Amino acid sequence: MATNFPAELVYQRPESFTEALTHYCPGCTHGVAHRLVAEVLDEMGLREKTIGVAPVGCAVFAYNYFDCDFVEAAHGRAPAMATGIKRMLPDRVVFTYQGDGDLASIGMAEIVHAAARGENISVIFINNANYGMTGGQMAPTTLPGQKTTSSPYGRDVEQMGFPIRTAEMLATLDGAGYVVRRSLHDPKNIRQAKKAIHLAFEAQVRGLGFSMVELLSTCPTNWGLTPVEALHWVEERMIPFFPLGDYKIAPALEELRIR
Amino acid sequence: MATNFPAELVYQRPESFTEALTHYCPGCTHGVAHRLVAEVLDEMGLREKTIGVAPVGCAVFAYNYFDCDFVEAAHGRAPAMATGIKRMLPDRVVFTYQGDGDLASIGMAEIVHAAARGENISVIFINNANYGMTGGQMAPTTLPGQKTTSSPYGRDVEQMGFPIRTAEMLATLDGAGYVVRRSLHDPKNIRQAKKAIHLAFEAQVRGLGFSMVELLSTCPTNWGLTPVEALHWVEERMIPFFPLGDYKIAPALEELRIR
Amino acid sequence: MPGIPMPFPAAWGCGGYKVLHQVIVRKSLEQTMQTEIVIAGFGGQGILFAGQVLAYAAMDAGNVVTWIPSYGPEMRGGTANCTVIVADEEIGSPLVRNPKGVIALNLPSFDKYEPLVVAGGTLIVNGSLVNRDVVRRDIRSAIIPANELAESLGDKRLATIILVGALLVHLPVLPHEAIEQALTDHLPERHRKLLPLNFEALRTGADFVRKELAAKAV
Amino acid sequence: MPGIPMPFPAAWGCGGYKVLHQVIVRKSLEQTMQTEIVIAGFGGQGILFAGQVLAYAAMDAGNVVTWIPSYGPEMRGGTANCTVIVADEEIGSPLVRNPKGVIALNLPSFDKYEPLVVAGGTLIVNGSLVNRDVVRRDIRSAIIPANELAESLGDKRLATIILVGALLVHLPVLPHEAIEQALTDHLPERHRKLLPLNFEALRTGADFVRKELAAKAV
Amino acid sequence: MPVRGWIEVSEKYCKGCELCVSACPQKVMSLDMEHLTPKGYHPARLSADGCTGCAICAIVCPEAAIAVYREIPARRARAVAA
Amino acid sequence: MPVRGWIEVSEKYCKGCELCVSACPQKVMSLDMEHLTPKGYHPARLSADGCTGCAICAIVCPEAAIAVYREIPARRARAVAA
Amino acid sequence: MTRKLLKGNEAIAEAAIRAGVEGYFGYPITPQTEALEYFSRRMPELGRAFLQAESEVAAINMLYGAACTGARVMTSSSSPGVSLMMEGISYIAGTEVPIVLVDVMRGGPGLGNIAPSQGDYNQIVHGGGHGDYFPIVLAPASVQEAIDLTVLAFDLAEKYRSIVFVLVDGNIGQMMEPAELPPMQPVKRSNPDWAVTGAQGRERRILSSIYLNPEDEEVVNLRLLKRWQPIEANEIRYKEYDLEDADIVVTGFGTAGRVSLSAVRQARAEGIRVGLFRPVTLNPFPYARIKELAERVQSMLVVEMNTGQMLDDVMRAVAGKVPVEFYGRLGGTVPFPDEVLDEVHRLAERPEPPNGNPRASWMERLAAAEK
Amino acid sequence: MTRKLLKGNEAIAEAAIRAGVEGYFGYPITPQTEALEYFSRRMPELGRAFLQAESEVAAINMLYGAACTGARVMTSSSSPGVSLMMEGISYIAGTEVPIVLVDVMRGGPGLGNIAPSQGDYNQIVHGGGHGDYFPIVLAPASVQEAIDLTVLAFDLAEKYRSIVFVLVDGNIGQMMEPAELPPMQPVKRSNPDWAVTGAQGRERRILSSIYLNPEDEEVVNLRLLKRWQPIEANEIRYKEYDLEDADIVVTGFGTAGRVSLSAVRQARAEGIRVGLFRPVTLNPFPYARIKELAERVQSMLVVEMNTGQMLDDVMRAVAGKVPVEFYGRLGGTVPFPDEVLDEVHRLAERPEPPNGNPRASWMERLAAAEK
Ligand SMILES: Cc1ncc(C[n+]2csc(CCOP(=O)(O)OP(=O)(O)O)c2C)c(N)n1
Ligand SMILES: Cc1ncc(C[n+]2csc(CCOP(=O)(O)OP(=O)(O)O)c2C)c(N)n1
Ligand code: SF4
Ligand code: SF4
Ligand code: SF4
Ligand code: SF4
Ligand code: SF4
Ligand code: SF4
Ligand SMILES: [Mg+2]
Ligand SMILES: [Mg+2]
Repeated sequence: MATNFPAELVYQRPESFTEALTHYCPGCTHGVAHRLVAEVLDEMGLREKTIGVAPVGCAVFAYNYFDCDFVEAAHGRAPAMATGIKRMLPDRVVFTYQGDGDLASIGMAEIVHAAARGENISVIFINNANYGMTGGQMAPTTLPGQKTTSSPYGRDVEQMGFPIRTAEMLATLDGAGYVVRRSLHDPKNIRQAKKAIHLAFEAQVRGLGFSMVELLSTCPTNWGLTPVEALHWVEERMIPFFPLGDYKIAPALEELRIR
Repeated sequence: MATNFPAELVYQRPESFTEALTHYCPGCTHGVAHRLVAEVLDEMGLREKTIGVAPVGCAVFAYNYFDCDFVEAAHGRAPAMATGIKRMLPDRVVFTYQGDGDLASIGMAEIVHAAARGENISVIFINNANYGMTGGQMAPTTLPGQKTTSSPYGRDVEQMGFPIRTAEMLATLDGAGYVVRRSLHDPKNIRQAKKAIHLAFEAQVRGLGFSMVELLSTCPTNWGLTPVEALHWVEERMIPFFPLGDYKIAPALEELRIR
Repeated sequence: MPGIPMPFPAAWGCGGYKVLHQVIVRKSLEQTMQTEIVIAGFGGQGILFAGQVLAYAAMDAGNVVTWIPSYGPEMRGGTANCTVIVADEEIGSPLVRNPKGVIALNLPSFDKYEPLVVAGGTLIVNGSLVNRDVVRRDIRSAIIPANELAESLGDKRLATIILVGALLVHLPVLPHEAIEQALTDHLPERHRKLLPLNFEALRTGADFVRKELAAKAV
Repeated sequence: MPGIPMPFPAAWGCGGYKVLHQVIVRKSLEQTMQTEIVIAGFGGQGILFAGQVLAYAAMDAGNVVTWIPSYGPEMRGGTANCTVIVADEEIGSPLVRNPKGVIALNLPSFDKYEPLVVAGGTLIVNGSLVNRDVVRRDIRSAIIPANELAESLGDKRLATIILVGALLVHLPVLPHEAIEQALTDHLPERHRKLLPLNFEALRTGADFVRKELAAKAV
Repeated sequence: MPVRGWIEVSEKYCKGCELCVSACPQKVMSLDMEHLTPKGYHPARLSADGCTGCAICAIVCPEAAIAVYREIPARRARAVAA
Repeated sequence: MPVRGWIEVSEKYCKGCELCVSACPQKVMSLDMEHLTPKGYHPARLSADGCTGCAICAIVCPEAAIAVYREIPARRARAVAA
Repeated sequence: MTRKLLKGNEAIAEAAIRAGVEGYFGYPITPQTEALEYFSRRMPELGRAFLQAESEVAAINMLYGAACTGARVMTSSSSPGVSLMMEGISYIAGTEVPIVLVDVMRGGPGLGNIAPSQGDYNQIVHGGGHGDYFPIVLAPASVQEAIDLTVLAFDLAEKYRSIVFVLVDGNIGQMMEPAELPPMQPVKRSNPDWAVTGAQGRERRILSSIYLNPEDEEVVNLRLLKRWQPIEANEIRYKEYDLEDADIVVTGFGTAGRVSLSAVRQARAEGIRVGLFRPVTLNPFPYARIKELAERVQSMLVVEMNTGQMLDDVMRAVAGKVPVEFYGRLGGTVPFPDEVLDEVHRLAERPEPPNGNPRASWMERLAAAEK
Repeated sequence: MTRKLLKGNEAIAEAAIRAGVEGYFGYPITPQTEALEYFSRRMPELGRAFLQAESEVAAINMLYGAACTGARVMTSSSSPGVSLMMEGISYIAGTEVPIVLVDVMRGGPGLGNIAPSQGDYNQIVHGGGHGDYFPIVLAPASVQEAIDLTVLAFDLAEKYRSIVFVLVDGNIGQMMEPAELPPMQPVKRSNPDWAVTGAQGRERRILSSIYLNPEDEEVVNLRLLKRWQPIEANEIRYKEYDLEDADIVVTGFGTAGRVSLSAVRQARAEGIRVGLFRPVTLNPFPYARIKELAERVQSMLVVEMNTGQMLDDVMRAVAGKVPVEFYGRLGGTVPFPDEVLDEVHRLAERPEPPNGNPRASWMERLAAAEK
């Protein structure tokens, strides 16, 4: 599209991304979450001092997309691995990127203790209400009644238990410095999600303890919806159960305003 | 002591106890907690339908003292083991008895998920601010500044993290039907602890989901105090950090009054 | 099944595998027959199902059969293929390096399998998605505009079945009727109405090849 | 230590165990000497510490030595004992079935170890806590009212050291001076003021036995 | 006059921890320093008059070593006897 | 007159998910059904006038496939040129 | 009964259901997930217990608890998940309660990949958990065997109060073959006299793996060992193909065995006197039979989808009597029959002297081939 | 330097500190806790990282992360705790980062007890985690060896990017012996070219154990195997006592080796020509040397504190050349020298024909003795 007026670039692919094409399904908001992290690393100038920890889950190949050092953790153990790295290299920035199966199911002990320890790491937590990678089984975040490949008759809370509101739970821990929930279902919420990610890294840089941003995210493939329908499902089904909000904000962060 | 007036027995060793002498250190309130459970089993007539799950910790031999069926779990996994039993025998009463290292450290994932599932079991949780059995190491409940054999300079919350208030945390879960904290440091509190244990079993019998009674308990041996001093330490040091109270009470239980 | 019975009381038995040791005696070679078919392309082309249809048909015809999928290193949207082996005695390897028949549904599969088909074997290619000819002369082959044919039948998902129809002309391991029966029995309920179209697809593929053969014969 | 040096560059080395294979040639039997001492009783009697004192003394005297505790199945308040072996070459088993010397601090230990002491060995018993005599005649033995003696010295925790003093009369594996030095070096800071008393306890024990011996000699 | 009661401490179970001694509101308990249980502890005992049978000692005892008896008030005693 | 802008969609990255199409407040985007990317998707494109360079499409794009340009207001453009 | 075309993972699940499994506890992991998903559909239908645990650690401990009630219970997983179960497995062994565990092996170590592998042989057969214990290990090579051995697994587990592993590689789990399912068995709780069920009208029961007194623990260890003796005597299973007149024995389990079968047939067609020995029980391992074979053949070839884990056991059985050679594919790759055939050709052409280190010579051949 | 009387567990910790360990992550468990407690005192003093993890699962994964930075790091645990580490161990092996892990074995299986045992031999030596990997395993038999081998462990781990286990039984951990500590080494971060430290001024680095393409994973598996070859060639360690003219070889590691030494000496005093072979590296295992010995002696006796786990490896080395006998104590019991001596007497009196199943004949003797 040719133009004849003077123009400036207002958005381009973040520098903290590599050139690799993601393996995510079309329209999966894992990609949006990645992009926001990369933008924040760009804006804060952290790429060269950041070490990422990838989970086992759809984001297992996250390390292919970020142009920073990365390790790949065992399923659920990213917070422990990040702890090991951070203790050896306290002046580096360490973040984990984890799904809801990874963080809230098998990795529950590790995330609770990282938060309780006030471990100075940042956690990007993708809540997509199922196990994406293994083909859509029930996750701790699967909504009551939701059908998945391992709750084929819908999640029966009597038998399979209630979904876990992770952010609310971790916010009860003294070590948690910044714990919020955001959503990726529309531009406004995406912008707020990015601010939250910025604050999470900010909290880490300032040594304010454990920070986590829970992001409501889509899984069009396993939900059996189009990408756009999936965004609506987040808004209509997930947000009522997982209210967006700030669950723990260290006082030192409250003053901070991110544009 | 001979008497010459007509008299009645107002207290005796509960029937749900075996004849075995405990291996607990003199004055350790693990024994009190045991006694309360046994009394409740007696009063509710549950001995013959109850299956206990012993932890790894000082209470590892709990099964020697209760005259009911018992299994011995792996460290921290008592809630999972209890789940397996309860799912096979839904009409039996299943309880775990766990220490703070067992439940809140290594067993964190299992307890959170048992609570989230609303698993219909009762948990007696002994918070004694350290790992008694292995010789007094730091537990997730060790108070800030408290010296233990693995925090010899006192618990430095910056390095070793903050103590976890388990009852408060689990109360955030929808599956939790009854979650309270009580203390064993004086007769009044012991009585309240017993009522709580009664309600916990009551919750289970009525199918109201996961129930847990956190009990502040002494470890005179590893605290380096006499049994009586240890009671004061609970009152003066532990209760301020771990406030006693009801953190989650299913509505169906609220009406219930236990004498 | 011959074998030594389990050494414990019947109370323990529940109809299971009680054989201790089994000695299998080989058939003479002339008696044996084994046909391997690979269907390869990318996910979403109905490849796994087409293979299963072959397998059902073979089973119902009294054959020994294996069906095995293999996924490329990419988890989704990547390559997908399956191997079906039809035989008349216990099948050894469920995968072979040099199959007797290959249906290649896209260019990467065509490139990969053309050199692998066993000499004298058959290669059927979806011409709609490749841009070159078959090079080998020691195999039977056909390039079939399956997508176009399928769309002309009214549903582009029929491409793979068209190619199956074509394959069976060169590699007559099973009669069309068997395939039709398998489709009848196993087409998922929600696709039931497509059954007649599937039959037609089979014929379309077969006819395409027969016409080509006839043309060559001329 | 003889041996083949590690096959990798010095940069890797950090003073560690670089020996690949080692061939140990036995001393002739006349040259070897090994003494095993068991101290047994229940927890809180200072048993482990007394053993360590023997071990320190032996080490400082240039001997090879091992000290090993063993706990009963009860974790606390239960039995406690330790074995000290003093030798002049690499020690094999740190535990022996038939020790040369035993100090038994309570009845269960007395019952357990009396039959186990090697013929010609020494058994020292805390008479304050047992109610019977030594039966065996093929060993040297002494029953010593150690608690009473200790209390008369002013501290009942000295009982075990008294018995050590007694043992060394019959089993002179180390001179008193060596024990005194070890006590001086290793008594925990908070018990420092008890050092002279400990020395006296050693002597008390020894004197008790010597007197008994003298009495018998008469 | 307050209710009268008494307690029995089992020598098998008592570990001499003194929790009962310190909890007894009547301060009528003490350890028996003259005596050792089979496990080697000085057991608790009722060492003065004034026990009310309130069972507080039993409530705090970690070893369930105490049995508590209480006088049956005259009226009820009669009823029971009847 | 509103600000003018335009976008560039990378054929390498775009997966034709339509999130941008549905998010564009000006409704000036659509998938190019005539065309397949190397990975086999119909890519998004600017298909009508009226792009304001608001970058909302880029904000929702999971593949970071969109670059957005915006007209420099005349005054600033002059300043820049100077 | 008619045969159905069944996928290995689902066939195992349905076989377990028909064998009367009352409880399944598991966690999703490729390439085993179809089994879990199948149970999630069928168990609630039948009013039996299905629970997706929060992790494999939880799953094995739920299973432990469930097994303590005397019910028929099982789990399934794949390599990394099975590693997480090692503590629980050791506890179950020490407590002497029966369980069935299906391991659908994938490429490793670590996260590896989801392709079929046999890299868990040692972990499963030789004790990946701490302490001494002796699990029964069954290795099916087809969907029908997977069904039959799953049913057998429950019988053996209960008969010997033992852990029984069904060890399959991803191929067996993913493959479809016609197979016959056993008839549906009624769920019958055998109420064994050790099960904890509530001490109603009987002495209480305790199930535990703690024996603080080493002498007591030694008794338990010996009991486990003694229980193993009749298993070794009575439960060894294997299949032999064309071995009557064989000079060369190829041996491999599961998929490696099947691949070898194709190679053996081809070699026979070429007139080479070769046969296949396929162990069905990996534990107890058919030592004696391999020893017998070693007395009468000229060489052996072990084929595995790992670096030669079963090889060590074969060598122990052969005890230097004939040369043993090894061929392996690693990390999720599956050999084609022609690769095995090449090895058979080599052996047929120049039988080598007894080979003390087949793994090393295999690697030499690999290195030579690379050049 | 002067010798000090040191407890095994603490000596290991101090040795590691002097070898420059920068990070320790662990979880309390008897009989290893003294090491953790020692680190908790010393590491903060030195400004190095000590962290009590929430579990062994967390500890091994913290260690994994820490090792990825290229720092010298270690953990220690005991049997049940080590079982929980199996997944992490397999990941570390697959990622090829160096770690040191001390296992102070206790009686098992399950919760078992806290007495010394050697029941984890197979788990540690033959792969308790999933997939193919090859850890180096060092087995000290004295406090001095525990010190020396701990220091060596770090060197080997870094040299070969390998997991190194220091495998001790509870006796070695609890025992005090005079020993010499190495001088304090300065902490030097070697900054290896694979470590993740932040991509400052260089290409980013990735450490992972996933190789989704089986062919890639096969390359990794082969790399691990090839790396193992020089280790097998250069790192085998053992000690020999009185073997020059021996007719009987007793072999055992750790405490079992020491106990055997006493028996051997006694037997020598009685004029029996017997010697001791004590493996110091259990992996790589001294196969070749045992094979050599088997050529020239009349019989072998394997002594272990388990049901004969190393026995299998010895038998593979001996390959039927001489009779092998076994003597084991189980579940936390430690043999006395006289028990081993009895076995030596038996062997000296009537050497038996090669024994294909030493475990079975040992059990027969046990059964006979019981009667
Ligand atoms: C120990 C272990 N258990 C199970 C698996 C299989 N597995 C891989 S990813 C995954 C779940 C991923 O779900 P989630 O964390 O929600 O991530 P998503 O794919 O939804 O982003 C599971 C169970 C594994 N790799 N390792
Ligand atoms: C897997 C495992 N890790 C560690 C241990 C060692 N261990 C036994 S008990 C215990 C802690 C017990 O503390 P807690 O649960 O607080 O119980 P307490 O003794 O204080 O009542 C530990 C770490 C073990 N047995 N198993
Ligand atoms: S499976 Fe779901 S979460 Fe995973 S990439 Fe696809 S849409 Fe995203
Ligand atoms: S160690 Fe502490 S918790 Fe354990 S029995 Fe003794 S006092 Fe109680
Ligand atoms: S019953 Fe009451 S008054 Fe009597 S001894 Fe006990 S506490 Fe004291
Ligand atoms: S509280 Fe119980 S155990 Fe303690 S002294 Fe009193 S009676 Fe004895
Ligand atoms: S920049 Fe704004 S107006 Fe232009 S295409 Fe994107 S969303 Fe539409
Ligand atoms: S949002 Fe991105 S990937 Fe999706 S269609 Fe638009 S440009 Fe393509
Ligand atoms: Mg998810
Ligand atoms: Mg505790």
